[in-house]
Amino acid sequence: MLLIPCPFCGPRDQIEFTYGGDATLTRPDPATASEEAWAAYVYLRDNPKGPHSEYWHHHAGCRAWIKVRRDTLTHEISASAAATAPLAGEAGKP
Amino acid sequence: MVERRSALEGAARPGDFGTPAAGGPGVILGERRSLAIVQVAALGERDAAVRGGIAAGCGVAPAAEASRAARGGGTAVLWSGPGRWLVVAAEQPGSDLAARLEAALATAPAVVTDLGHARTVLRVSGPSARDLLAKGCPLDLHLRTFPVDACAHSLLGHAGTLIHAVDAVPSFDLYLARSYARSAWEWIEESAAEYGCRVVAPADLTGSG
Amino acid sequence: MARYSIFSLARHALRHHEDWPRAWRDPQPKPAYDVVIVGGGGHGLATAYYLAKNHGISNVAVLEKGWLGGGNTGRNTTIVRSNYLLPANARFYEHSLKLWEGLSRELNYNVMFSQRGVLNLAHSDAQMDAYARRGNAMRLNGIDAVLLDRDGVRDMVPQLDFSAAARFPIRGGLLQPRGGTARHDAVAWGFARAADARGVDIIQNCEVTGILREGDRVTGVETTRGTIRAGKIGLAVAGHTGHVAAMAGLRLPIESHLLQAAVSEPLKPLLDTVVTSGAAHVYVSQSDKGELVFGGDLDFYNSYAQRGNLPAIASFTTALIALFPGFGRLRLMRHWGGVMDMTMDGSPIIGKTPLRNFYIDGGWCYGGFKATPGSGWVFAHTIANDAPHPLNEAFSLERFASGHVIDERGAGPVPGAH
Amino acid sequence: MSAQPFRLPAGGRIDRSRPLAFRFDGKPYTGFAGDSLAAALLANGVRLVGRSFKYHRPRGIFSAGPEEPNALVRLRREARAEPNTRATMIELFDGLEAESQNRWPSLGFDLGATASLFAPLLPAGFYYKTFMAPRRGWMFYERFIRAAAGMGRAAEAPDPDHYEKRHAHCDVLVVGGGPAGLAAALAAGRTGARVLLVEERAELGGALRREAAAISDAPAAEWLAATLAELASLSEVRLLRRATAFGYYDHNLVAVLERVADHLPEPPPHRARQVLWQVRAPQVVLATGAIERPLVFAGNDRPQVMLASAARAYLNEFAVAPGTRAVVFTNNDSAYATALDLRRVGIRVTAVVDPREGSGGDLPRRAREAGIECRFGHAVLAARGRSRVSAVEVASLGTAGHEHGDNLDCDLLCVSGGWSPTLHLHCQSGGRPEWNEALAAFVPGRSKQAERSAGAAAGAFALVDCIAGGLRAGAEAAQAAGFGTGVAPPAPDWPRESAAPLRPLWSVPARRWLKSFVDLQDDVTAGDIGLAAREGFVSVEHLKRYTTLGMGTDQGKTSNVNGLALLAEKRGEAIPAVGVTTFRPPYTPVAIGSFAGRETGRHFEPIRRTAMHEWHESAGAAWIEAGLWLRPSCYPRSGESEREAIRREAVAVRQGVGLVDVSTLGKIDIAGPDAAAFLDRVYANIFSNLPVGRARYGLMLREDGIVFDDGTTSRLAEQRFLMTTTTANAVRVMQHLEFLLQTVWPELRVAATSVTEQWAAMALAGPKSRDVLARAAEGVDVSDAGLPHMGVRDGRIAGVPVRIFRISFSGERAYEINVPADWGLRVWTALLDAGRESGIVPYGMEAMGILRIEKGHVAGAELDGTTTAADLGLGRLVAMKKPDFIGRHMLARPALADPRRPRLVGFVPVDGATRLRAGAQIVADSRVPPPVPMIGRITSAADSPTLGHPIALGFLEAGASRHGETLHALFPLADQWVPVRVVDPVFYDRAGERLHG
Repeated sequence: MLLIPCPFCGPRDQIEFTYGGDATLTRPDPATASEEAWAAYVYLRDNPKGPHSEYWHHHAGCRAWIKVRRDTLTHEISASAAATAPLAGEAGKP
Repeated sequence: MVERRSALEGAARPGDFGTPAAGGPGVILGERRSLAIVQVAALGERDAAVRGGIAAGCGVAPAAEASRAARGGGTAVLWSGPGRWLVVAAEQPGSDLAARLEAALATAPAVVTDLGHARTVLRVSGPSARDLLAKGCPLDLHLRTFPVDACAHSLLGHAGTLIHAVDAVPSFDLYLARSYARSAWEWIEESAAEYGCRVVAPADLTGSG
Repeated sequence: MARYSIFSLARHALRHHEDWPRAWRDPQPKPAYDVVIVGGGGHGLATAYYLAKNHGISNVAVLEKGWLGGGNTGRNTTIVRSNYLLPANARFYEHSLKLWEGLSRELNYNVMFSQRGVLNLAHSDAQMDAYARRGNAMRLNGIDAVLLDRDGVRDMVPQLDFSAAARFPIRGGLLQPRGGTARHDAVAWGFARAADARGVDIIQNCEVTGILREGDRVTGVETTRGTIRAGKIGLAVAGHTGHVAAMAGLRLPIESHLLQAAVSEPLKPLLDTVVTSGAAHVYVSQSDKGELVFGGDLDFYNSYAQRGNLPAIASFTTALIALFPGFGRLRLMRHWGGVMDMTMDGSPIIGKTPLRNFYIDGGWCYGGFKATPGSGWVFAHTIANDAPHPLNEAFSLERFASGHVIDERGAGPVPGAH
Repeated sequence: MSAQPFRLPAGGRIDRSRPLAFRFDGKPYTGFAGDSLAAALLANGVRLVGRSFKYHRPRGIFSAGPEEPNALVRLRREARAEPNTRATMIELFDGLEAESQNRWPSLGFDLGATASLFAPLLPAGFYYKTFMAPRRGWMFYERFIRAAAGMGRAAEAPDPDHYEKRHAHCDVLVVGGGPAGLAAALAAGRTGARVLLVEERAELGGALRREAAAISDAPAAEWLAATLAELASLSEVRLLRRATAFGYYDHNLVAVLERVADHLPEPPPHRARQVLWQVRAPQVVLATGAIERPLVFAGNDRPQVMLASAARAYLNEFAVAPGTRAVVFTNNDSAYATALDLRRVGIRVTAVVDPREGSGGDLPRRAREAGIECRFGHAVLAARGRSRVSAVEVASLGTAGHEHGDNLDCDLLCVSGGWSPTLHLHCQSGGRPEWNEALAAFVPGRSKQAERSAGAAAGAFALVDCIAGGLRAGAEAAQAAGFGTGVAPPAPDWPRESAAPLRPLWSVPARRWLKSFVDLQDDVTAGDIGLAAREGFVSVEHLKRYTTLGMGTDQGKTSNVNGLALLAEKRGEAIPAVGVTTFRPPYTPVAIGSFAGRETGRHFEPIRRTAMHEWHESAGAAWIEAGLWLRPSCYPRSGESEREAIRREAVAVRQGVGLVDVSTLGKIDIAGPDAAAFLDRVYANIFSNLPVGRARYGLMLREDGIVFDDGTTSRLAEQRFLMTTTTANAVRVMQHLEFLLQTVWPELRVAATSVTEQWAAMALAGPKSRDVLARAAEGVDVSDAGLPHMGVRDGRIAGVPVRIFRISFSGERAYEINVPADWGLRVWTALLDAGRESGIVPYGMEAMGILRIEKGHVAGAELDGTTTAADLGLGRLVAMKKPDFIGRHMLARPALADPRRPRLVGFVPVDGATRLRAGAQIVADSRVPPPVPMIGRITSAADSPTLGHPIALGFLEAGASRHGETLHALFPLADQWVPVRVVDPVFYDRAGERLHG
């Protein structure tokens, strides 16, 4: 059972969270994005076997959406951060 | 003030039940009624002004850290998420807590939301209180990791709850969503029976707010 | 291929079963094949079999990184059905179901296809309406379907909770009498043996580590047993489709998720039918060995680990007992997890890719096992003709961008939600 | 009372002052408190306990622990019956009843045993090779196979006991209460760390309770007593007995099953039968011991072939003589202790048969000194006898399989093939075991999680090594968890017995017609493994699946290593090259009920109740579940059917006035300087131009352009909105808004807070609704000027503040009233009082459903996750002039823009009378054979009391242009076929005049 380190509340049991999927996706710029870019954003995934940056919603806790880097093969979690903050070793969103 | 009808009206009857230990009931259970509960949400990162406004509005400044409550004069300010606090105080005729906070935060980047009727608040106390809560709550409520005035949103069975450690008896206040209160109460009653449980009337609850 | 029968069993019994031949050969990989199928599960083996049988293409290698059937074929809950609403799904799965009905004889291998019925329980009027819609569509598509009322369900499965206090009141159910279960390992072994007999090379312990590309074509694969050239490459590695496709530079509308299931201790027969409840998120059947086989929802996070966590187990066991209060005292003997390709619309992808001679069969979500013969059939067709079979035209990779999704549940582009 | 003929006169840890009566297969026996059922059966001379899975061969008691493959019984009766229960792990209680399994008509005479006659036809996987004809023939054969398979019979009634779950936290979890585990708990506990030790059995001490040497050895007994006393004095140490750690999950979560009441006839009041502990521990010490391996030889499954350590346990812990004349067959020194113990209590030990050429170890030396015949270089070729062993055939190992050996009479054959550390939890945690050549066993490999093994589980079998290893592991685990220095307390300074190496012996060659069992429970023989290997099933997983090796309830605890070794032999490879099968949780089978805990019955999921719930209840409401809420579907009066009630309620709203509880709709407070801008991005339509004090219908899309949710959102102040959502999507919409605010547009200064719980909500609807409101409300002008359609005002009802929204779902003039929830019932009853003279009627979801269908309003059946705004006839709402909103950018995709898409239409039966049913499919031509092209469907249907005929909403390809066409609604499931006419989806008051009527 996963123990997810909420950057606000500390390590909490998986049952307090809802999974939110790939956190590397950025919603395209509505002014300029092509149809292909939108389709890629909505449908295509890297789906890596290994470290995966992903969103979790601490729905039963502080209700923050957080980012977690978790290995999809071992389930080990190596970093977590607030949704708008970079994960350790990752550049922040512009 | 017009009397409020609790979600537990008719469900929570004072009395003892279950199998008490030699020293008496392991769990003492009661509802805290007539509470004003107001959420203050800071907009954006700069929440110093919001903290100041809360202190001005209710007389208690929020604790500096997350997952902590600050108390004074019957008012508690509970951390409830990043940039969010719940201010809790006994309702007083002629004094609207939400309005006072609104006024104090009028210029601060904050949103004040009245949740006074949205939560049912239970106090669970006694030597077996932790064992009881452990049946439904994944938090580690040991005094080392969850000292007095720790507070955290978590689960109690299927119901979301904000848990506040009130004293070292131990006693915990549970803030439950009103619509879940009755189911949660039934769950607690069943789960507490093995320790012996005393249900007390709201007026008989002791301890600081 | 030595034929299997009761007579051959008896003959071999006299010799203490000491000279049964290998079920399939253990060949060394050749430097090149006309077609390389990546993935030695049911789908890959079935594809190879039908390539040889239906299309006369037998210079085929099936590459398996571990042991045959070691992927999801080896860890599913063996349910076979074609009770789908949307026409593309209904027609495809019905074709597959028809193949199942003759499969043991086709392969000369008893896959133990047992048509004991698949019953979906309805717990509310809204669900009855939804099942009516589906059942009516099935019937109009020529698929068997029966709408049962409460008493009809009670006659079939009296162990369900019909009490007034039941948390899931039984309103009725949609039954597909021709649905059922099959022996999962046997499907892989049966196809392997039959494909091998037609000259297909089945190469185990041969992991694909890279896909060779020249422009918009693939030319072969790098493997742990060396480079193998291929005229065409078909991918049948459900669970790992995203991972292997990435070796060819493709990004797919797929996430890999974890699905757990469990069996009870073996018991004397007590449940005749496959029972599922969408509302309760659980399904259960009883195996020939006597184990109750049950499962439910995903663990709901991307995962390639073949092991899950307690919340999912708790969720489906709890639901099982809510439906069958008598099962609480039975013991869970073993639980396990498999990796599923979850697509963005809950339906599979079978077809061509932007690379000209590279084909994908994946994205099976919960439903890959029952599709095994059907998908082998249409995938072989797609590879052989470089064009989809009419039955898998709709399962193209392009459907997402164009919006022609096949979303049975209306869950939208959230892979875990289907 | 029977005499317990095999009970030893003295010794053991049983309580001879507490005799307990029990029954096996209906026959009465007695045992003592402290007995296991297996011990009590042996004490009474019961040797035949069950029948095997496949061949129905007689089976007895093989072990004394959780690894038991044979002695599975059906424990207790009726609703409490537990099939497949290991007699070795059942604590005897007074009145216990058990029966044998898998036999008919009786254990002694089992017709199923005729399977043995066909055994030559039934090798591993025989069923794959036959039963293929005719086409559906398998369904015929399968019936018999299913009846013959299975083991125990399940209880037929719901379980009367309850279960619980609990979360637990500690710094160090110690699994196993033997010497290593106790030492670990002690070392960790002394540092002040929170320690939880779980022990599977009723008592702590492990081997110290069962080994004569340890028991009689004063230092060991003293160490145990002192250790237990000190552990009891440490306030942060908790010892949990009858608790099996059965699963090791991610991030050091260990699942433990505590059997609270299985040793009692039934659980005490208010106590759970079993508790599933979910233990989160930063550090785990696995002191799970080791399991003795059997030896594989012909007839090794007969009753009274027993693990040597088990015989020792029966002698020493239970004071039971498992036989009278024994032979010991071992490839290692440990079983010599069994020979010595047998001899000590007066049981004749005919010989110790040992394939090794000799042993210089202390135990064999003492056995020889005691005059026990040791036949080195020999093996048991076969065990003879029918329902129990009567003799064994012993020969020199070199001649085995070729020549007959000596027959040695005996009624007990103790076997030992060495020891396998219990690695299940280590493997479940992600560890990969490593082969240890010296021990001929797998030992723990590198840890993947924060766990370490100690004692026999780590391959250290000597007592002093176990204690020292435990102390070290405990100290290190505590330090890793932040306590102490990591330095282990000193271990006792006891001498260590010397032991000679074992000689691996994976099977004794046997004559071809005899069966040598590898997996006793699943009847897998050495021959089956050979067959699998010959046919190419050479991976361990293939072997397991083809032969079913290790697939029984014991999960191969006694068979795995032997099976692997035999496969390795056949493959001509070393054992580590063959690998290991995956150990899957649980370690031992766990009652399904324990995973559910208390979440059964009414606690399966909570029920959410509105503030008016009790009123509905007392008014006799019929309920409908929506999400977790219970909502009234209708309020039947006495003598009235639900259908009549629904009709009456709908008519009342159309003609007079009705009141409905709509508290379950999601309500979200959206406030802040950017609230309006945020709503413009969230909804497909525009909200920024909504004036304060007004409400607007909003349509929310998913990013893929499909409709997600709808509801009415009001502007309460310049910077504050109240959004409503459907009941079904309330939680999802809230999560969606939070996602957008926190990850996509964090720059927006908006706070979104769910206030669903804060407000009770009710809708007052019907032509007389304004009259009622006017009577009830204070401080608000309810005239059309004061409160126009889609207006929002504050007021008071019954002395409490309310918020009144003039919105309508029914098509009639209507008001939605929100009130702080604790006053919900007060306002509800005040409105009913005020409406009495207008004939007000409370109405439920069903009447509401009819009203909205009549008005052509879409609801859940239409918003099914596949429909676009245009499909729903709401295309005009989508404000494409906004540069951005969720869902805007994918609307133009070919499939979404296709004019042939099914559009919302109304259907009426051509005959004006036949009821239409949701779920019917619309076809143009009903006479074509399948597959019949389906061009539409009915989603919602009603028998409209207002119009006096059936109506339905649904979708039809290019439907907007087909009004007036006649088509067919087909419901083949009920053989129904109804000609329908396509009409506008708004059946009632198309001009919307009633809203103001």
